[in-house]
Amino acid sequence: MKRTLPLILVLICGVLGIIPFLIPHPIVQTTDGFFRDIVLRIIGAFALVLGLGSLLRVHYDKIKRRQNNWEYSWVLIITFIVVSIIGLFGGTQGTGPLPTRIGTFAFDIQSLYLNIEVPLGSTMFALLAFLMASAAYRAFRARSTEASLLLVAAFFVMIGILPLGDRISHQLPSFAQWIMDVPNVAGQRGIQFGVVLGMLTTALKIILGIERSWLGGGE
Amino acid sequence: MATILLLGIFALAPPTAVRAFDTPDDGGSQITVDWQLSKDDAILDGYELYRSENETDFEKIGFMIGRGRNNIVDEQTQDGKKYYYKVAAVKDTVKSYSDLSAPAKSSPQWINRRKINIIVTLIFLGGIILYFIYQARKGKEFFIRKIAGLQAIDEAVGRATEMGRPILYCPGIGYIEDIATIASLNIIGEVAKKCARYNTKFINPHFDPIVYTVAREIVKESYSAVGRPDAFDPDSVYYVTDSQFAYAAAVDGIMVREKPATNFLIGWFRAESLILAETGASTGAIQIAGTDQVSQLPFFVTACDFTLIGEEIYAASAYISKNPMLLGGIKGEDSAKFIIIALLIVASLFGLLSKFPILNLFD
Amino acid sequence: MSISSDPWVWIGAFLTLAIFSFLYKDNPFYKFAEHVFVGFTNGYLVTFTWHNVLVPSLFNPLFRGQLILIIPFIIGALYFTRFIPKVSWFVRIPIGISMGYGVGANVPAFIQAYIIKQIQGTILAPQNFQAWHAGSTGIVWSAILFVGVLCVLSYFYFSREQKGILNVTSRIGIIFVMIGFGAAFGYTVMARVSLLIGRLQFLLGPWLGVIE
Amino acid sequence: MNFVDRMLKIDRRIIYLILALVITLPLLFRSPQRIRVMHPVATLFNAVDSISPNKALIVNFEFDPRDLPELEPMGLAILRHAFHKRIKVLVMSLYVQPLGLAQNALTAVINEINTEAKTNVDSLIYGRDYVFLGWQPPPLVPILGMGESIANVYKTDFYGNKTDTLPLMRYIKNYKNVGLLVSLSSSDVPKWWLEFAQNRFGLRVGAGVTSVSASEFYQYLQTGQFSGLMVGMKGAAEYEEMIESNLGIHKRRKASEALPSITYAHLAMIAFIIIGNVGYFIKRRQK
Repeated sequence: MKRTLPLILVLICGVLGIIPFLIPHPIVQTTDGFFRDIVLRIIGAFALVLGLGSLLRVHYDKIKRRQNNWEYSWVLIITFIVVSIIGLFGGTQGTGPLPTRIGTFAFDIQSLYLNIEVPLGSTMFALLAFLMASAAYRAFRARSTEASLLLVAAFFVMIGILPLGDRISHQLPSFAQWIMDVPNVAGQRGIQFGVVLGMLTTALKIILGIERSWLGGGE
Repeated sequence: MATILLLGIFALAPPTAVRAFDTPDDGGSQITVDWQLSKDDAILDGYELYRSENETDFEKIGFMIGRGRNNIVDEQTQDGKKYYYKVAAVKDTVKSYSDLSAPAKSSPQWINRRKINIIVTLIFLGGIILYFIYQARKGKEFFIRKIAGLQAIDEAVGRATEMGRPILYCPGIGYIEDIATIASLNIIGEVAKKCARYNTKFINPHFDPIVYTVAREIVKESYSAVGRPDAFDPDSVYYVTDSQFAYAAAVDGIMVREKPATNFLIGWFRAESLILAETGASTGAIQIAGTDQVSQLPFFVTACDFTLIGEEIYAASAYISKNPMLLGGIKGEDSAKFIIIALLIVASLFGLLSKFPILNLFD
Repeated sequence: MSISSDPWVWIGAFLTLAIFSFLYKDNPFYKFAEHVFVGFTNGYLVTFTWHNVLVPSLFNPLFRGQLILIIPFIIGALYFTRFIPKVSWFVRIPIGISMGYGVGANVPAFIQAYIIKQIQGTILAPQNFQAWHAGSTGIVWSAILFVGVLCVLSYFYFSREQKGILNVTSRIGIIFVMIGFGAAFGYTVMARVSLLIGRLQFLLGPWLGVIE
Repeated sequence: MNFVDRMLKIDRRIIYLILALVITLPLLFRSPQRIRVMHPVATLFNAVDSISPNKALIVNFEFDPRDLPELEPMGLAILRHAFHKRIKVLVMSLYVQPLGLAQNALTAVINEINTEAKTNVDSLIYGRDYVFLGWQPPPLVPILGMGESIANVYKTDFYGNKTDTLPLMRYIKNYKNVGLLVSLSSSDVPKWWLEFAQNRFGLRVGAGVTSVSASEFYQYLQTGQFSGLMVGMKGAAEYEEMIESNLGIHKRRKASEALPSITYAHLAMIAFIIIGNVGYFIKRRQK
């Protein structure tokens, strides 16, 4: 029961995912629309909240067991609570019951987003430019014919796509564009066939109940 | 103005050969009407569509249809009801009506003929894959060529043993459902067996708690499979953190402190692959990488000594684990690739030599 | 040089420098900023899940009598059994439904978009020669693309040893793969650099007022 | 330790400093760049330009702050182009994080136009000229649902109004009334629009992507699945160039301003790789 019911559900919903693409008949189309609009939408909303639950539990355990850096888990949980309160009661436009402005200093959810999440999110990945620079100096070596071919193609693209390339010679931008349009497409498409066949195999195995790792451990 | 007056006297040429038929491959309640353009099409304002259920009282439906267009779809029909249509050529107030079309009834279809090629591919592909998995389950032996990367793994472990230095195996930041992580777990087993046999120190830091628990079982099993259950050190496989950059910083620390002779970076990676590959290269260790994340492969190819590209990690894990499911899957995909190659060659011959519109088969 | 007087810009600048401090070494400022980030994104998620999803698509219709919604409500609630060890297998029901439909919808979509259409684009036929609007040279590009795709496919063919003809095609195939990776490498350098430029435009502009 | 070893063992923070300088200086001393527009961006510009009057443009904001510098200039340029041509615009996201950026970009362009507009006709009114739909998880619900009925998927818009009360939504019902969807994304989302929406409902799709995942998207341009492609800050700068030269829209061009810094950064990166390799080969020959 614990394994067969989920496997039956995966089979039914899998088939329901496939057929509306192939059968235009209104019976199939309306059930598909109904299933998406009612069932899938509500379950999806709960799935979001579940991810949140497991995150909070991990950090709560961290605090309870005083693992290293546990103090920062407090920072995470407090930020989460404060932002949720401002968001839920302040409303998406800061027009909710909770006042979200002191004089000219507005702290509605949108200003918090623009002035806290944007700096944090974008700087987190701006670090990578520095890391790439040091990797370029210390690690990217033409250690094999493949690696040297890769670096030569990279140099042409890096120069060709910029106005500098156009100034060096009018052919360079077109050559860089040609690298993207022909050899790159051949390489990516060749790899893509294999990857997609792999995904299709996995998809069919999941629907037909051959692949069961998603059931997780336990009986 | 004169020309219009002149034309007014001789009346506009009406559209001809009006045809109405049930729109194919649809869910019903649609009828397509097409016609031959009126001879005066160039100076027309456009066309109007008229519908009736009894050949006499017609009503105009839809908006003015621009000149030069000779078809329109009436989307508000009731299935099974008979409709007659006629089309009027319109110029200012002058209208000239065509003859009646034959009666037409709209009906839904069960099969969308334009999707036949998907159905054929689905049945064909599904059939091949299931055939090979069924064969594999029945224990049929499959041949898979030895992946070049596996040679590199043997040499790398040998090197670490000679130098008496540890081996670091980093499985990436994927979760248990990522195919790359599952493939990496199979390869961990193989590397752990070699470490057990040659008594080389094995270090295996993890990003995801579930993957960590599965890996610990695999490594323990590998040590006992080689007859050295006592040599298994439970601290060699451990969980670090679930934050992307903190994990990369921690693994860098191991590379610098423990100075492993060989680093394995196999699994699901994102932007942190740069940090790992760079530190490993700067410590002079032999590095073997492998991922199916195409965006990270360029960095592994330039920073590591050997890189397993995309599917090669799936083939390596199937080769190592001899698991019938994996072998069946690889064989199924291989035959599908063979068919795609054959199809490309045959279709190109058609495309080049004959007038047959081969590309329309693939719309 | 008109340094900003807006408190928010100063908070943004502090958080930016806190993250950049990771370059020197991992430190309390970086850890603090990283945990604020994770906490914030989840608070933002709760806000909009409630206001844009749960209220308009679940609670309002429920109160207006659309009782059919109770069924998905119960199925969705089963997600929470994951935290109760004894009945944690119930979580497989909602996962099975949503994953089943998602994986199912992928099958025809992958076949059409990634197999049939890609084969169509690779076939040597007159219509494909104009894909790049390059006139007659389009024939040469189509030929190169055709050979490239076949060779790359042969490189990832595992059922035969890479000997004889397969060895030749695999070596050609790896050349195409490496050019593709070189292109990806070049563009990724531009991506990483652009992100850094974006942050410096913030620090130099709105914060320090050095650039307009 | 001879010269080569010392050169290879340079502290990484010196390299960070060099990169920071190489990027900051061009930002301070701005030099105009002549931008040459290539076919992927030109195709997208023409696709947006040729949207028929009674059809709408959907702009799918699918990037979070991480990719803001590359994709926000694209969003601003596309919105300015569409509103300049009086094309009706729907804005939406599949995930929650991009919502703040979508709202920020949309209000910026709307205010820009409304401050210059004199009469009611040429100003942009919410619900008549544009609608911000917000988000509805999971992604398959809007991607497939909008093919049948947009108002049914988004029962309320981002601001909480009931969607079927908005005048624009009365004649923009589903994909049949949508001329083009442009997806600005840092992940596979543009491919989802091809797989599901284009396959099943014939929706025309254009894409603006980060340069990290760029090389993978050209194959869908070659097959004609994408009606145009913008890649990274360079793609954004090209589109900014198109709307300025073709439509005379003169607004701040953040992407174009960054090109000199990108150029010098690329030169620095190439220099790092070459120097690093020279040292590597010298040491290898010594061994």
